[in-house]
Amino acid sequence: MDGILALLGGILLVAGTTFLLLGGLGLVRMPDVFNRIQAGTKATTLGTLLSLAGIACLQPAWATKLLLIGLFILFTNPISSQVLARAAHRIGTEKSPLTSVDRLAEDQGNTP
Amino acid sequence: MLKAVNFLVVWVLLVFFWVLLNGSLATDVLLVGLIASLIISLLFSKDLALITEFRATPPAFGAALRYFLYFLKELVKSNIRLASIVLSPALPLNPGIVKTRTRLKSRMGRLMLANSITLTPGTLTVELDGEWLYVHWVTVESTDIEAATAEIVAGFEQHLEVMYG
Amino acid sequence: MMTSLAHWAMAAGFVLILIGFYGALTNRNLLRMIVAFCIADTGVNIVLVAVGHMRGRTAPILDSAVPVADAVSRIIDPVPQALVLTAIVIGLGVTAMMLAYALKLYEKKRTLDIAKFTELKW
Amino acid sequence: MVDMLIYLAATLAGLALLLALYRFIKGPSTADRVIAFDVLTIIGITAIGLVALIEQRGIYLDVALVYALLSFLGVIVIARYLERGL
Amino acid sequence: MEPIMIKNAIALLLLAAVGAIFVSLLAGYMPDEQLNLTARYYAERTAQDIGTANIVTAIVVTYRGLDTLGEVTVLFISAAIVGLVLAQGRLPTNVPGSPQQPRVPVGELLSTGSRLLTPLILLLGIYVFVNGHLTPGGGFQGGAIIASGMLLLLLADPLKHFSHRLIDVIESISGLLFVGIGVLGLLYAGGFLDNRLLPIGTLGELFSAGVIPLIYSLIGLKVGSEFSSMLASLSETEEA
Amino acid sequence: MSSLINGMTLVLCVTMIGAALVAIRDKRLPIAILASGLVSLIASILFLVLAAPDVAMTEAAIGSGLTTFLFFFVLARVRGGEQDGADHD
Repeated sequence: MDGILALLGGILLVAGTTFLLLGGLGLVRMPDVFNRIQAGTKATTLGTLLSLAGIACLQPAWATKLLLIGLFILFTNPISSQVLARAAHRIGTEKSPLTSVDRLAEDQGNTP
Repeated sequence: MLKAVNFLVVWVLLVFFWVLLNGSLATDVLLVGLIASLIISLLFSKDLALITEFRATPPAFGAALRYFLYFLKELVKSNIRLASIVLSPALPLNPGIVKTRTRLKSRMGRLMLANSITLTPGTLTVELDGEWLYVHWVTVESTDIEAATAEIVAGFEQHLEVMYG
Repeated sequence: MMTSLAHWAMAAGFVLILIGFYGALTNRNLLRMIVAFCIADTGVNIVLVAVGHMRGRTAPILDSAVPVADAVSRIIDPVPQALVLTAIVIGLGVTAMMLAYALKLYEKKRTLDIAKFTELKW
Repeated sequence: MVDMLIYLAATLAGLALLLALYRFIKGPSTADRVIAFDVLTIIGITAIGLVALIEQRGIYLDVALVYALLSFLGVIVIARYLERGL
Repeated sequence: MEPIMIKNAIALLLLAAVGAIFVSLLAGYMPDEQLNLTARYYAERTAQDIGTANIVTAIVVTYRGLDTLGEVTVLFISAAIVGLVLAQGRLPTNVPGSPQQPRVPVGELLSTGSRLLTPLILLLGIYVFVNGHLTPGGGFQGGAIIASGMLLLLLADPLKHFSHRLIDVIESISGLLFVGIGVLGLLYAGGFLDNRLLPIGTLGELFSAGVIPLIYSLIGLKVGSEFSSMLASLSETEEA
Repeated sequence: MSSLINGMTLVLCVTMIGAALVAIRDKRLPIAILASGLVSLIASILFLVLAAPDVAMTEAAIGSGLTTFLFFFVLARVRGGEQDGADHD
């Protein structure tokens, strides 16, 4: 029984860090700031949550603290991404030429 | 009256947070936690009035549960979709910022909505202005306001509407 | 020479100190000099903590993982850690003061270039 | 078996760290570097979890809590600076 | 630019000398295999004499308690100097060449989120300094976290005026109580800042280690208010 | 598992020195400050690896947190002076 839980924990840990790696890869490959926020911070959030779950399976006694760290990340990370995206848009950071539409810039009347 | 209820809710939530933080229910831990949370909730219960915007009715709790499950499903699904985009050599992107509309009025509900949209990769809230929600979308499928709203916002909104109104 | 974790960390700390000194000596912008100073500060702290580290031992906090009875054989030296704790806190105080003076100088002269402050030169 | 998985996880996290560092050094804009900083902090949380797991000390997790708070505050301070709201 | 070249060459020469010293230090360094005398004393005696699980805390608060008092004083003085330097004789802010732009308002998401998170951050700070004798952390870290919470308030509502009076009152009261506990230790226990003013209790419980949790809480409040006042005086320089 | 810890230390040291070089070399001041915050952040994980959780927490909360915030507060007040003294090299 204990062995199965530990194995599950290890697999979750590897899955989580795989998402971290994908996030890092997205961070490198994506063409502009907004796409990098998407790929970078979101994938790493899920990755960290999965890793924390894996650690909780390996060490059940730490579960409450890990849950709390997970909740904190789950709540703070989107807020910081949104604030950063807003700031990046406001200062007119260069968007990738692939960008097909930008309703926000149109509504604010400052076509970049 | 409403103020007192609000204050009590904040206090209880903070004590719950404290117990999670300590991971223990010993009397001394609880005592310190009660005092510390009392001081903080005295100072901040006015700012935290938005916590009690949650409608504590049975359908709201059901909606909260469904919302949570739906959120988890979307989180995993969209992460896998994004992973496939990142891994494919051609990088099939069609990014853009679209405009969507939300019906939610409560500040807490709108925050939860924006956070959920942001946490599901592929979509990222850039600006929240009145009822308008500007969302950055990695693969734009439609630039029409109603269609984009149906695609991005509606799934979360139907649950949050029951919870917060 | 037997390399260990402490050696690596100590080397990194020394490199950081050198980088920080180089930056503080070659930059002329006041804020850049303060940044370089902070990096050198971090390097000193790393070296100090690395000196206290011992192979195969754990943090000086007694709990279920480290019972009181075998504390002496299990924990690392706590004294450098207490020193570094003080050093970091005082470091912030010093940095804050340097920043306040930099801000004041900027308000007086509208520049951060150290070469423009000629009053004290001889 | 589980040890092997932990090794693998640590390797993957290290690779992710280096990728994010590449983005941090490359830039090009300040906002890109802020994102890289945020990602590095989040990877740091995982690294702290792994160190705690390897050393078998649950108390190390308190540091991860502080980290979760800091990545948020740091990004917000810098974003407000960038949009000239500070 | 010849002088700069010479300056850089001198700097590099100096760095090479320092680097050589570092290399020789590193080459000659052998990690200890055993704890030295002082560390051994602390490791053996802390649990029974002081009753803290975290030995670093025992050193900071009790064995070297006087140093900590000095440290807090230094912090207080530097916070006061920051305030003093920034408060006196400021120029009019609208200097030609730097047009005064209105501040960008805070978004709704940030203001709602920060209202929700500030109490949690403050509670985390309290947790860190109350549990200073059991877990890593203590007054200085907890104080820094509380100051970060204050910073979040300041960010979310830049126009809200910071209550300097309240911060000053908290700061002085906790400082006075800290010294008062020290003097009480001198009178009723072994010496200045002796923690055996209260029973030591069992190792690992929250109410143990004598007055250490109390002292660390006071240090936390004091340090937190000092850092907050530093942040506030640096951020309010325009309005003053 | 000591080889794992050793490898981790190496990666952390490389990252930290890279960030420190960015902090010294980059022309733009906000990026230099951000990089110095990153140095503190990595240093704090390194402290944890060196079995000093107290120091790690202090460095995370003070070295990486408050110091960086103070720098940005000051930087917002000296807009226009960021490039002063950068005319050489």
